[in-house]
This record gives sequence, structure tokens and C-alpha cells, in this order.
Amino acid sequence: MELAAIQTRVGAVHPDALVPTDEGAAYLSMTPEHWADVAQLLRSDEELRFNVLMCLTGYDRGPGEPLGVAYNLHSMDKLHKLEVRIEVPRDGGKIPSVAQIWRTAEWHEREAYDLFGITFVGHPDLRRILLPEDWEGYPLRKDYKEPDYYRGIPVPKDKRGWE
Amino acid sequence: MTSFTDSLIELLGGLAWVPENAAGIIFVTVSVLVALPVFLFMTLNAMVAVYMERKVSAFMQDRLGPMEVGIFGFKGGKRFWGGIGQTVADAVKLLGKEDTIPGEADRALFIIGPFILFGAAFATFIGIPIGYGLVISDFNIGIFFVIAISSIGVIGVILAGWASNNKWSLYGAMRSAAQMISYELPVGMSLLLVVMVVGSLQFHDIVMWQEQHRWFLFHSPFTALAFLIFFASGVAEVNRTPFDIPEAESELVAGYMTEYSGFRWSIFFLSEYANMAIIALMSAIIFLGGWLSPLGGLFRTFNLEQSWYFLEGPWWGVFWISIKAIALIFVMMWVRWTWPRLRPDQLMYVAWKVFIPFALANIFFVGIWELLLG
Amino acid sequence: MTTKAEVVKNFGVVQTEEMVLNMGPQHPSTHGVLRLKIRTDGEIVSSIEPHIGYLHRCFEKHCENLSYEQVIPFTDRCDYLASMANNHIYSMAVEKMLGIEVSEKVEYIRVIMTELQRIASHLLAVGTFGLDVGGITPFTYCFRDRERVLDLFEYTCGARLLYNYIWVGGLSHDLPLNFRQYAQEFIDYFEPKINEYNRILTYNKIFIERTGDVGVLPAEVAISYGCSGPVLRGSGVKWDLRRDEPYSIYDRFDFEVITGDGQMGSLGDCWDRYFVRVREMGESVKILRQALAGLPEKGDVQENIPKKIRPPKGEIYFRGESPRGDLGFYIISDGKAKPYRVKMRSPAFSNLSVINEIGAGWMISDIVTILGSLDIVLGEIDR
Amino acid sequence: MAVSLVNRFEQDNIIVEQIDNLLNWARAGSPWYFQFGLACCAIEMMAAAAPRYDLERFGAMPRSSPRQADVMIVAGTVTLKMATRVKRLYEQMANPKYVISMGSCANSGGPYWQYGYHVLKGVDLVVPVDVYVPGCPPRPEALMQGLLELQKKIKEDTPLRRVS
Repeated sequence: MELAAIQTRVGAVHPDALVPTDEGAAYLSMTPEHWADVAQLLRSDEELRFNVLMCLTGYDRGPGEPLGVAYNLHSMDKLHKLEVRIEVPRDGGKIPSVAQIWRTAEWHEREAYDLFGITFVGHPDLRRILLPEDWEGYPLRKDYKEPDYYRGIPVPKDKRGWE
Repeated sequence: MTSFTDSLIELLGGLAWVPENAAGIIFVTVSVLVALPVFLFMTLNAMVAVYMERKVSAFMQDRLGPMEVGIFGFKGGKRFWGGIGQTVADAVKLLGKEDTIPGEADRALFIIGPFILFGAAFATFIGIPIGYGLVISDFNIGIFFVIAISSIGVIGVILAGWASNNKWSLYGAMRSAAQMISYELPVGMSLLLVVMVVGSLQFHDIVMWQEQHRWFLFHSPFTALAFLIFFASGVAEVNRTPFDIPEAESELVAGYMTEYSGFRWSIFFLSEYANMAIIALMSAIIFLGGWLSPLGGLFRTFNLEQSWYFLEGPWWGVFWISIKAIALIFVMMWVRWTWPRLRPDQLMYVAWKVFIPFALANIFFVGIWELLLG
Repeated sequence: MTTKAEVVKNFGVVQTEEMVLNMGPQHPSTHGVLRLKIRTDGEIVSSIEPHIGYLHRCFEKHCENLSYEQVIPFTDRCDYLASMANNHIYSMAVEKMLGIEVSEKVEYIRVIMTELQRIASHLLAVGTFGLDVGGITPFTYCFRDRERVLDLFEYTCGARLLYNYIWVGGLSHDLPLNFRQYAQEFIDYFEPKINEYNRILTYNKIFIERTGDVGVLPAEVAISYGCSGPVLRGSGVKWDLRRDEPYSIYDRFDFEVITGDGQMGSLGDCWDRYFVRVREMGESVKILRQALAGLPEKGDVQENIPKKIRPPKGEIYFRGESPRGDLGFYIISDGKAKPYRVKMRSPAFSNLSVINEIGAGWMISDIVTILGSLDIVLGEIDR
Repeated sequence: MAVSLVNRFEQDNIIVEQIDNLLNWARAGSPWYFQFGLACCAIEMMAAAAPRYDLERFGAMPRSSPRQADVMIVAGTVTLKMATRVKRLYEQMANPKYVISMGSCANSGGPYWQYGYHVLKGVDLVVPVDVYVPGCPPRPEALMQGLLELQKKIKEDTPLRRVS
């Protein structure tokens, strides 16, 4: 199915879920509120059947701007693809977790939480995954400043003695 | 039958300058004199076997193995004997290493563990002959003694694993205990059948019997099977691949010896190779004719009188038994560097559901065989 | 009558407890710095909790701070066993954003390099899997032959492991003199060797006992967890991006998509996953033969390399088949010389996440086997 | 007694010197290394142990327990999450112990020195390093060279004599 057809299909069931996108955008934009239901629809609808979550990407629109998550879906039966984007406010933004729908999302959501600080509601085990538990800050945010010390170990390269 | 100890006592007792009623002095002297060769043998055996192991594994894997370490600058050959000083360097290095005892470990047990294992291997050598009359003490219950004493070693392993206060060590010890106790049974049962045929537990009697008849390996199909069971169980007793689950490197880091370093660790190593030698020597004595020349039987069919052709005699006997033992040790190494390792439950399966039933049936059938043909 | 509770109360030792065992981060069989927190009851494992991130090298942060062509050396270091495949897929993603077509010769060389890399990577996977189940010699055999592949790479671009060879729009070097002949010699040498691995490891009775029927991964679970590559194909799913979403020039070659068939136990066990890799090496040889035959003699491999890489605003998700599975790059461009955001969807990341599902209930020894059969590379998981 | 022994060792004594030489020869001759593969360099370390390069020629044998190892080859990028573990494993090794830092990442942070917020900029920040092997990744030959350099260093050591 093409993007427009998918959009119509989703819009028919959850009219409030869709957010208008820019002209020529190759993705669907959604509100976080209905995402759990829409995801269930995308997964189980006979015509859509998106059974593979290829990729889940967190991104930061810049300081002061919202954070976003891009879901790349693929259907192994129907051989079509879809990109869904959800944007939430920078502080305290919450997105429903899809870890129960596509199990691969479990670790990807943890990663997005780890690196961007996006909270996924309903995630079974939302902890930091790559960075240590006591790490401060979310490194892939555009306004991140790396710490000087972590547990007494200097983090930035010591450049004294360089020319 | 004379043994090394008996001869020494007689020799010392008969000397003119030894005072009367000096049994105590003779006892101490003889004890030291007989312990020394055993200790030397164990050390030498470990050194040679480790070198052999490294070389054998290297050649099986398209490598060269140790090449660069020699003694006094002599590095051995270009290929086969290269790195001839390697194990000497290893041993000296291990002796010079720090002796670490983990803070949380049980100090006394941690220290005593390796020595129990070593002591068991050491004591086992007392009963094993390496030639006609070349035995420290020729028990009339030789086989029983060897099996009983060698199984004390497992206590050392358990102590070592428990005292280390390390989970990997504990797992290694648990597995080791289960394994060693299980494999005692097939070992004992397959030897029982030889005892049944010969009617004696003494090693010398067993070899004598083989001299008069034939090697037990060729005696009957059941004894051949018993040899296989004995050897495989023996490999399991000494924890070598495919039965090396107690120290399975890819699973348990180093098993029960994870926390040991330097000298204490080398004692484990020494005992492991000593146990290998014990299993190889016992198989050679009991099933492969001990110190008998393999040529003896061949020439005897041509009705030649006893002569040099047979390469028989006390010193040739040592040569033949060594050849047999080394060949069996080589087989152990061959297996180790070729096969993967079994899982603990499969290991138990092999012991309880394969080896023990077969060994039991073997005893029954060899009895019938002896009744009909013996 | 004395109850068990009383005994426990008085002596406190009869109670059995689950033990938490930390496998790693430094353990001989975790293939790098992975930490598995396993709960065990005796030898039986009741749950596994992987802790990753011990090799988190901030790949995505680097991408945001470097220009598009400077990212390529960092993709090398992500999956360090399949650097060529990483280069290839990243370059194709950027080319797609820029709308560059590369010449026939470049495509052929890329396919040859990627397939050689697949052989090298699978050889290491097979060898270390042998190591995990306790056989040490197969490992050395595999490394012996892997060195020959590395020789070819070294001859081409001077590096043994991390190549930076496939660039956006072309290659860093043309093929050296007589490469085709040497590659041909390698293939002729290598093809019979696959049987040698089969003899020493694949059909070994103990090996089959250790891997057959262990860690069965059903197809639905595999798809739901986003598994890909040999892990997915071991479960019987015929899915290979080279065939199903042909990129580069893979549609020109005749090869088979290998799937597991449950020959030594159930479908999707460790043995299947392992054997898919062994047979895939044979398929790669097949592709290599065809590619070497069709390789054009003439052509400049650098003619299409753009002077400045500034993709238009937009985003792309492009994926391809790396030796470990679907490797995807999600790139957002804001029209500047540096990518706005690069996300690498690494196959091993998803493949590893399945370990609790298929590993719970097995023994400690089996956890090692299952982990080995997933063939993970920590550099790619942690990035 | 102990004091007098030390005093005796302080002078150059032919016996002590010979024991020193023996120990140095043994330590240089059997540098068992701790498999500390972290990243890309680990593959080259494995290749160095594999048939073509065969590190065992120099007596080096891989050990997986730190207690039994003499040389820790830190092969690959050390991250901050791993740094404390590296230090701990180093402390678990028995003396005498040596560290070879293999590859640019372990030497100085390598290509990750600038933006790598989670990368330790050189393993020498947590453990003392004896030999640095440059390269990204170093070839197995380079690792062998590093091992030979370490052997040279060991041979100049004086374990018994207390040369100030």
C-alpha cells in the first residue's frame, strides 16, 4: 500500500491520531495519545499487517524544540513500508510504549530513553541501556554538555602539553 | 615378588655399618628414598606432558607451538623440538609469582585444597608398577588401593572450589564432585572383570597372567569393551575434554581453580598431569600387557627361544610400558584438541545410562565366556 | 512432627535459593564486553538479563559532528567483523539521498568485497562457536582460512580489518593488478575447506548433542523481536534482503537463500543457525564466482565521487544485508555538510534481545551455546 | 634476619644476580596473557594467537582468569562503564603483572578522543601501562613487537636486587 492509502486507512479508524505533515513528507505524523491503538491497528489490520519494526529512532529538533521518535515499519507479507513520527515536548513528554506489540521495540525504546530522555509509558523495564545507571544527562540532545568527571575519571581529553 | 621398598630395606639392613635395631632410621631413610623418585617423576611428567600437549595441540592446529624459549640459548630444532625450555620457564615463573588468597576466602581450606589433590595423586603412584619389580610397594590389593586413593582427590577439588568464595569455582567444584563420583563406578566395574578372570588384585599377577595367555585387550570382546569403558571413564576422571566440564574454559572461566595463582595453581596442574599418567599407566598395565614386549607374542609363534629379539627384560619393560603410556596420553590429547565438550547432564547420562549398564552386562558375559572357553 | 519450616528456622541451611551469576563483562565466551546477569537454580537458568553498553563509543554523536564522508571510518568500527558491509550500506544510503548512480565496475567491486567480508565474518562466527562448545581446533582452522581473505583485502586497500574502502560515490582505490586471479585462487582453495569444517565440527556427534534442539527460536518470535540474518533464516523464514529487496546489483546473481530445516532437532535450534552460516559461505562463493566473471575491466572507480556531500533536506531509511542481518541507516539531513542525525539499526542489537526468550530454562552451558549461535558483535550493539 | 637478607641483596652478589637472571628469563619466556578483548583490536589479538602469527611461539598462552595471567593485553576501546572493571581485573592479577595497551583507543582514546563522551581517553588513566602498541587496529606483527619489547623490559628488571 502507498502512504496515502495507509493514511486514509488509519484516518478512518482513528481520525484524531494524525497530525498534518509538510508537503511531500514521506511519513505519517501522529499524536502520542492514540499511538498505542494505532500501532495495534498497524500490526494486526488485514490490509496493513506491519509485522516488523525495522527501526526506532529518537531525534532532537534542537534546543527548545520538541523531541521526536521515528518508527520505520515494514510488512513481510505485504512488502510495504511506513514511517511514523511522533513528537513530544522536550520536558516531560510521554509516548505510549509499543514494546508489547513489536518486542524489538523494548530495547530500542530503552535506547531512546537513555540517549534522549523520552519516556515511554507502559514499557516493562525502562532503564538506561547503554550508559551506566548513574550517568547524568541525555547525550544525544543537541544541548548536551559532556561532564568533566565520571566517578573521578576525567572525561575530556587532557590537551595540556599539546602545541 | 620384590618391590623397590623391600629391596631397599634389605639392602640397608644388610649393610655392615648400619647398627643393629635401627629399624626407625631405616624406615625414615627408605621413606624419603622412595618418595623422592615419585616426586621427581611427577614433576618431570608434568613438564614433559605440558610441553607435549602444547606441541601436539600446535601441530593439530597448523601452528608451531613454543619456539623461542630454550635452555642456555639452545632453542631446540626449527620445528619439532623448538622451545624446549618452555615448561621450565613456565615452572620457574609460576614459582616466582605472587601467591594471592582472596580476602573473602576460607584461608585454611583454600591452602589445603590443592595439596589434598596432589597428595592423592602422589599416594596413588605407590601402588603402580612401572616394570617387573619396579614398584614402591607391591600390594596384594593393588587395584583396590589405586582406585580408593585416587578418588580422594575429589575432596581437594571440592575444598578448593568452596573455599575460593567464587561462584564460578563453586560451580566447577559441584560439577567435578558429581563427575568424579559417577565415573568411579564404571572404572571399578571394568576393572572388576579383569580381577574376575585373573583371580587377583595384584598388578604383577595381572601382567603375569597376560604373559602366559594374551593381552586383555585381545582376550575377548568383552575385555576389549571394558578397556574402552575404562579409558573413557579415566579421561573423565581426570577432567579432560570432552569431559572437562569442571574447568570448562568457555563456561566457567577456569572452574574450581579460578582464584588460584602461581605456585598453588601449578600444583593443580601437576596433579592433573599426574592423574593423566596414572590412567595411562593403569590402562597399559591392565589391558595392554604392562611391561611385556608387543613383539614377544609375535616371535613366540615362530618358536624362537627367549632372546634379544623379543626386546624383553626388566629395562626393556620400562621402555615398553612408557611407550604404551605415552601413546595413551597422546590419544587423550588427540581427543581433547578435536572434540567439543559435553554438557553436565549429558555427562551424567553417559556415565549412568551407557557406561554402567554396559559394564555390568560385561561382567556377566565375561563370566559366561570364561566358563565356556576359559 | 517436624515441618520443613521448623528445620529451616532452626538450621537455616536446608533452604534452596536462586543464585545470581554475573557472566561478564569480562568472560571468555561473551564475545566482547557483554554482561549477562543470570539467575540460576543449580545448573538451570531461570532468567537472563543482558547488560550492554560496555562498549558504547558514541557513534551517533560522532556522526552529528563529522561530515558525511568522515563517518565512513566510524561505520568500520561499529561492526568490526563486517566493515565492508557497513561501508557499503552507509555509502548507498547517502548516495540515495544525493541521487548518485555509481558505475558498473564499482558495483561489482562492492559486491565482491562485501561477499568476501561475509565469508570472513562467518568464518569467525563458526570458529568462535566451536570455541564456545569447547572445540578449539575448528577455531584455528577458520582463522587460517580467514587470513587468506584478509590478504585479499590487504592487497586491495592496505588494511586488514578496518578498510574505509567503499566511499560515497565510489571506492578509495581501484582493484590492484591480478586481483581477479588471486580472488579466483582463493575461491578454489576455500570451497573444499567448507567440507573440512563440516567434518571436524558440523557432523560431530557431541557437537550435534550440544546444539541440536537447544535454544529453539520459533519464527514468529524471531520476527517480533526483529531478528534478522542467519538467526531469522535459521528459524526457517526465507528472508534475505539481497533477494527480497535487491540493492546494488544483487538481482543479477543466482544464489539460494539458505534456511534452517531442523535437520538435527527442531527447526530454529542452535545447530540450524550455525549451519545456515556454513552454507551461506558456499552461496557467497557462488556469488563471487559470478561477480568475478562479470567484473568489467575498464572504468574509473572515483569518477562519481562528489566534491561536496550536501544531501537535500529530508530523511532516509536504507537497509541491506550485513553478515549478521538487516543493517539499516536512518539519516536525517538538514541540508548542511554534517548529518543532522544518524541512527544505525544494528542487526546484532535486535538479535541479542531475544536471548532471555530462548535461553531461559536451559543450563549454563547452553547459554554459552545460544549466545554463540546468535553471533553478536558488541561494537555494533553498543555503537 | 629479614633485614640482613635485604642488606645482602642490596649488594651485587653473584648468586642473587644469577637468580635474578633466572627469574627474568622465566618471566620473559612465558608471558601468559589475559584475554582482555574489548573491541576491534580483540579480533587482531585473536588473529595473533591463530595459526599464521601464533603468539604461542613466544610462550604466550591465553588465560581467562586474571589470577593466572602475567600480561593484560588491553585490546580495544575502554569506556567509562568498563574502566572500573579494567582496574578491578588488573588488581586481581598476581604480581609480577604487566599491561600492554593495544591500539589507539586504549592508548589515548583513538578516533573517539574528541566527541566520545563515554570513552576513556587512554587506559593509562586507570592502570599503569608497560608497552603501548600503536595502530588502529595494530597488525598482529605489531602486537608481537609489543610483546618482544615487553620481554626486553622484563629482562632489565631486578626482582631481588633492590637497586634504588
